[in-house]
Amino acid sequence: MTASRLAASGDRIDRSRLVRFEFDGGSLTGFAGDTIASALLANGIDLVGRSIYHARPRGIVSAGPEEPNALVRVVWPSGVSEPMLRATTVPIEDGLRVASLAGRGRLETTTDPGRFDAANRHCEVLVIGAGASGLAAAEAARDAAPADRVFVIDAQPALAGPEVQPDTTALGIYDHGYVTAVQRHPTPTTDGRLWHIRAKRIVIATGATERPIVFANDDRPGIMLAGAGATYIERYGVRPGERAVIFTTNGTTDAVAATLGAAGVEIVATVDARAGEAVVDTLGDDAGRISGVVITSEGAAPTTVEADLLLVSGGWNPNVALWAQARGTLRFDERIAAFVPDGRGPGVPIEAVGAAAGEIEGIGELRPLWVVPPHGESGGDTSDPWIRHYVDLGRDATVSDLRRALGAGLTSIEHVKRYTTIGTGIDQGRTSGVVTSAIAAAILGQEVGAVGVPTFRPPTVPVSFAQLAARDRGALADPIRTTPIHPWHVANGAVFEDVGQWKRPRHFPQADESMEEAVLRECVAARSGVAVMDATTLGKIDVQGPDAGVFLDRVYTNTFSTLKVGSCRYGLMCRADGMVFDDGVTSRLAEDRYHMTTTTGNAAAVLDHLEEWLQTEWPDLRVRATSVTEQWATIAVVGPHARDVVARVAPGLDLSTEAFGFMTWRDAVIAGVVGRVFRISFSGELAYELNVPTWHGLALWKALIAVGEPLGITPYGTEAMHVLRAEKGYPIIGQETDGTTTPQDLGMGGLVSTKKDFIGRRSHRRPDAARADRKQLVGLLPTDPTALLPEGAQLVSLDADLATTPVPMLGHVTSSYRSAALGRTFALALVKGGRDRLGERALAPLVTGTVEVEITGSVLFDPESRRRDGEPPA
Amino acid sequence: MLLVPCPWCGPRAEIEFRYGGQAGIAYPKDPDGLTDAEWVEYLFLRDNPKGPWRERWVHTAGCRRWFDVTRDTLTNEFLG
Amino acid sequence: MSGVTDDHVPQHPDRLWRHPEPKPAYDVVIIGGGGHGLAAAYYLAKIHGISNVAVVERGWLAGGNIARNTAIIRSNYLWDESAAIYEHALKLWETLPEELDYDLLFSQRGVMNLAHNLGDVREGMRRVHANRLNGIDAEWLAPDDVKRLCPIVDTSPDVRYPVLGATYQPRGGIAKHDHVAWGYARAADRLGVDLVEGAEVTAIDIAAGRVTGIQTSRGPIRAGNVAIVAAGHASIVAAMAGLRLPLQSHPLQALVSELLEPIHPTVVMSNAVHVYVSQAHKGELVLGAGIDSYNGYGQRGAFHIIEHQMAAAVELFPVFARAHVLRTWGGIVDVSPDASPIVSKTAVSGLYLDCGWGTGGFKATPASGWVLAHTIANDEPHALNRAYSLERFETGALIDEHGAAAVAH
Amino acid sequence: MSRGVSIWPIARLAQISLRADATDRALAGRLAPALGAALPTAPGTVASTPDGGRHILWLGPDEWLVVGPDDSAASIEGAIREGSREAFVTTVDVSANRAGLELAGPAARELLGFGCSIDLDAAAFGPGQCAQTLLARAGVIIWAMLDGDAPTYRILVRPSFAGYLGAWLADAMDGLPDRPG
Repeated sequence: MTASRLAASGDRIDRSRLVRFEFDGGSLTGFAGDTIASALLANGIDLVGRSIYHARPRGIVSAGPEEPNALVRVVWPSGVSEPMLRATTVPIEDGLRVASLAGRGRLETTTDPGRFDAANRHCEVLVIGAGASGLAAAEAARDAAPADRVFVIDAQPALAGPEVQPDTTALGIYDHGYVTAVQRHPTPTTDGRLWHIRAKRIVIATGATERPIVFANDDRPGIMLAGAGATYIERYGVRPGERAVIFTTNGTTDAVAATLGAAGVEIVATVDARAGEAVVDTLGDDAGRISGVVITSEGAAPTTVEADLLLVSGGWNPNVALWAQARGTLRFDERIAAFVPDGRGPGVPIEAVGAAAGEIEGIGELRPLWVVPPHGESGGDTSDPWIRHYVDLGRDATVSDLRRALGAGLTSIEHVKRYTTIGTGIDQGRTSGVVTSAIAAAILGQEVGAVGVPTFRPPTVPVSFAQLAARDRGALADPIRTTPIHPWHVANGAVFEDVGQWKRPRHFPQADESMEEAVLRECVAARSGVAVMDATTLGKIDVQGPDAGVFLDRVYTNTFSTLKVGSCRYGLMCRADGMVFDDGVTSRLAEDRYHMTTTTGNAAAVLDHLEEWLQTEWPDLRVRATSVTEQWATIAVVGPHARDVVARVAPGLDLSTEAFGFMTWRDAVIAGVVGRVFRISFSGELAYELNVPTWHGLALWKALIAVGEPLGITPYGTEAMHVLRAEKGYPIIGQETDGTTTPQDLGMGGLVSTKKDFIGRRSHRRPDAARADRKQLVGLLPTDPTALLPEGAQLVSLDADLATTPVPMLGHVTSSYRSAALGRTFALALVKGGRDRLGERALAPLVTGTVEVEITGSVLFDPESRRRDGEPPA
Repeated sequence: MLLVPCPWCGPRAEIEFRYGGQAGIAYPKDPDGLTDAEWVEYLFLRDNPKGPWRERWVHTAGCRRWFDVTRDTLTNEFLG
Repeated sequence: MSGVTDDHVPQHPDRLWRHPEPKPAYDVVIIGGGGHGLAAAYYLAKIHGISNVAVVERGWLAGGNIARNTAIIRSNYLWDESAAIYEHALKLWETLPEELDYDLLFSQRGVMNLAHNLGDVREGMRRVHANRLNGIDAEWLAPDDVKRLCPIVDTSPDVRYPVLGATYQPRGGIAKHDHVAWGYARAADRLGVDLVEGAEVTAIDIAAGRVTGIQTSRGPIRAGNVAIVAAGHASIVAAMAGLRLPLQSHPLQALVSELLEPIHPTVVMSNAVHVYVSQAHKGELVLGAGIDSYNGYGQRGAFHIIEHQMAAAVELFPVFARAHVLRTWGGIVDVSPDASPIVSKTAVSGLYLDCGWGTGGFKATPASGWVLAHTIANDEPHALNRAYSLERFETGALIDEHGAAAVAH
Repeated sequence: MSRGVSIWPIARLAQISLRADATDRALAGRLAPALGAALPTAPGTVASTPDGGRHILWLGPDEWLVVGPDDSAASIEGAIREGSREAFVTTVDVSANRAGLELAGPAARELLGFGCSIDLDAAAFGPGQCAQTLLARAGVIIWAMLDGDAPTYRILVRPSFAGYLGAWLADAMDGLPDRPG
């Protein structure tokens, strides 16, 4: 085949703009508007790759997204490389590097400077495709709807006019008029845009795709769909060959012949199936390019004509993928021997128009011809004459594979697709799909319509992962939530941990401190001096109304209606299944008002939980819940010297134990702002939780650091907080619990009321909740006081035979730390029947050996709570 | 991406909602009076039809109201 | 497809199964021609000598979840009951290609579960320690080990989803899902099991508390025993026998890329961000997404789930940026309250259930069929599925795999 | 050249969450004069006092956000208390619970459209309307202030998300075409 650029014609190219690009290392030129395929043909290059399994030379079959063959690797001028694109769909640009490949792409881009984004669009009518029928539908739609509410997209570059959004391909139609589409270069600086379109009516005007006819050696470079041959001449000013044979079943090739003639292509033969003629084989030159066509006419002996171009038209398949995705049914239309849109279920109105609906212009009378049987030696392998009848060029799948699949008893077209992989390539079976069904039908003695086509899967064209990620990349991949004090944490070298979307300081290392050293130092400060922590992330919910107490009694396992105004109480929540859901301290602000706190991770879930029960179960209760999590910045001031520090920022507040006792709260002016102080402690030490409006959080923090400086005030993070609470045996929901843990398992049966119903109570009476061997919360002391158990370690009995699996397990370590206060390591664990095992020893088998532990109570530090009002008298 | 009909805010994208499963499952009047079998009915047993059914959604990113709606679980069409 | 008989099919050495007309009666009828049903039929014939068995399939054989999953195989589950049955499955996988004399493309390339926060680390360490004591190969990997085993994972500390470590099961891997089903189907067919496609069950006949047969679109079939193994439609079929199951059916999506040169040597799962990815033998990347929130039988999910999954995938694997999504599809997963399956006798004698595998079905295929066959043949559960009874929901003895944050898929 | 939209943070506002039974006509009748404007009952609408100093945003069938100048929280709560008498009405000062920023310019609507799934068409969402929805991955209240050539929107967002949303908006502006002026 000797393709070349014509002197004139080509309405898509701008001959005034020369574009330089590379193909397999060689430097080439084309015109602006050329696709890689048209530019290669213009340069006389038609051999663009090898086939994936048979390593057959392959060329360009089409001029559009149906291309199964001309797959290339592309490196953009930016250096970004695309593993595998269809040469027929990529416009060339200066500096583009193109490489042929053999069916498999290569991923290389690790840092991608490309910019992809997404956008939403609502419209009354979405028209997909700006051909004549699409534009007509759009025109009609504009009579009924404002012009800017009729959205027309077209996959081709700007041609149709300003009212059409070009370079935009619909990927799929989903429920309720939702359509996704991808747009190439929406702005000069954006590579691609993913459109989320919501339409009240959808018009599918996506046209039709020409299909090939299957015959021996039908995969040679130089064998092209007939319409594509004309497209290269008319759109790109490229003559695809000099001596052409046209093999047709229908009238659409008449116009093609005229176009070829006008472009000076000699038509050496027209092989018309309607006249009983057929192409039975092709011959190739040394490179495998087509050099001759073997033709038969009914009865007559095969004759061979020399040709460098074979244009094939087996007919046209309406592009019904979007229709079918939208749950539209298909019907086999004998008139054009193709599947056309039929019925549809409920949903937004969707219609197909024009060629997409089966109105193929100029198709005239069509005589279906799907496959031309082998003759003589074609295929070269007489044992199987079908091995060179290619059905899916992208997958190197042949009629021989198809026969093997059916012979294997795989009679469903879905089975055939899976067994042969026909239709699973980049072209999604656009050229091979219906042909496959027809051949299968012929073999099975069934109607094509009865065999059907495989389910159409979105997206209609391949779309890059980066395009779908759009703007959700890097730091924007997922929101990062920060507290008002975050800037100070950053400035002071905090090491952060992710808690949900929050960034929380885990510890504040000084100089070259290790985490272990930093955490020990922070713990010592909290137990012997004073330390501060940013607790702003704690969930906070304002619960108001005359029935607030009754409501909380139903939500918490323990009782809150009896809580005195001005007091605070720790509460446990269960789900209906009886398992622990959340915990926190809730304070009574007034007769009809409570301030609830939740864990950081569950703040939103608890509010949802409250709303669900209020709205759907107890609408009679006069209670309202409002999130105030971010209204308040919360700072915990902890340690024997906490009182002195708080006194300096809240001078008006009487902090004496008598006036302001444990588990009470007070309004106060704090660092000049109206706020609240809660005397609650998650460490066992004297502690105050200061709440001021978020605006003032950073200022208060800085004030505390300043006034506490003489007392050696120490900021601490979540790790020290965990150590301090663990020394006191306070559980962390989600760490000491895992969704299978009851309050009783945590040793908190005392917090479970027997006098009232609450969410989850009934579940506690199920047989399993009463099992004696339920896992219960205990403490662990490694026999070697320096041995630190890994969290998650499992426990077995001392005499367990570790050589014989499965080894019965007693439980697992939920928390494990080095304790400054205890001068040793310790852990918390959930152990079967744990509370009856206190004093027993157990083994923790680790990869590195076993660690012996003693099972103890869970409260290891200050069990009498003598420290909560401050340093106790020695 | 479903278009979920919030009775207050109008149709909104599915991502604004949380799903609540089958509608009309009332918390038992007297849980203590129930057998384990009756309690598990409430706790775990739900219809699971292929076709129209009554379900709950909550408009978490909007008005935070819970509401019931009928949807066909095969076609996803909301039937009011 | 219904109506096709063997007269139409060209004779061929690779014949997988016959297309028999259903007989009037069978000892056992299995409703559902998916992986689990075919495996159960095979083990009934092979191990228990019960070959007068029919597998009735509404559509085309193995066209449900067995044809729609991401083909990941592992046994590193947290709870003892889960570990036991999934490890039994893995042991069967390891000899299955030989036993079925079919190339299942079973590749033990290892499965990695990434930890992105301290909670993930704790859960992963707990699982690794439990797995080892349960005789399951499990390791904890530091970020450097993750990088060594799978260089394309971004393990730098400053990314949105930092990799703090991972659990690793070297014996885990993937297999070719269709081949698994076809291998079981061929083996069952050879042992005399009738595989009946295009036969939709319309009723289950029960007399005096005992199952007696089924009605299908291809006529009535009498049966001594009936097993419901219809993943995605278990509730619908069970309702025909008056059973109400604690199951909800949801869409679950997956996708593949174009064919790529080998780049991803193992299987990486990130439960926190719902990314599950391997590279199949032909070269396509296979990714599983998160489950859709709402009940649905449409075998399609919402696109935003794919978008979120791609955002996470590109963060974890920057090299995937210019890979392309070629095809997405949806399956239907039946999810139980504790995300664990039900393999159980029922109140109707002779009627058995094998359902509720949620997202864990494919990897369990051999063990599911194996224990179901045992349960039917002995009218008693095997030790491996005793805990997976219907009663557990009543007693509260759940096997709470999502409660324990165990990784789905 | 410009991107056709400018974004700036707005000064602190008094924000009061008001929950009341909208169907209680007597209550509504008392609250209107007390607040200077009637509680809007149409979803997603905003009522403003004649002087434009105070606005009442519909957030739900029994929930409103009353917005006024900084430091007017107490007077707003006082007015509500006065108007509600014995009726079951709750107020919560949430002034610091949401931060505010404004977007204005010919491209403001297009910019929001990059991350917001509701229909922002002027006909569907214009001045006097507000919506609780998602902008990118952050929950927000979008409040249409002005229409015309330079539509103006006010965005209220949880302070912890403000950094994310700011970064997202800055990134999104790169998706807007350059325009003269």
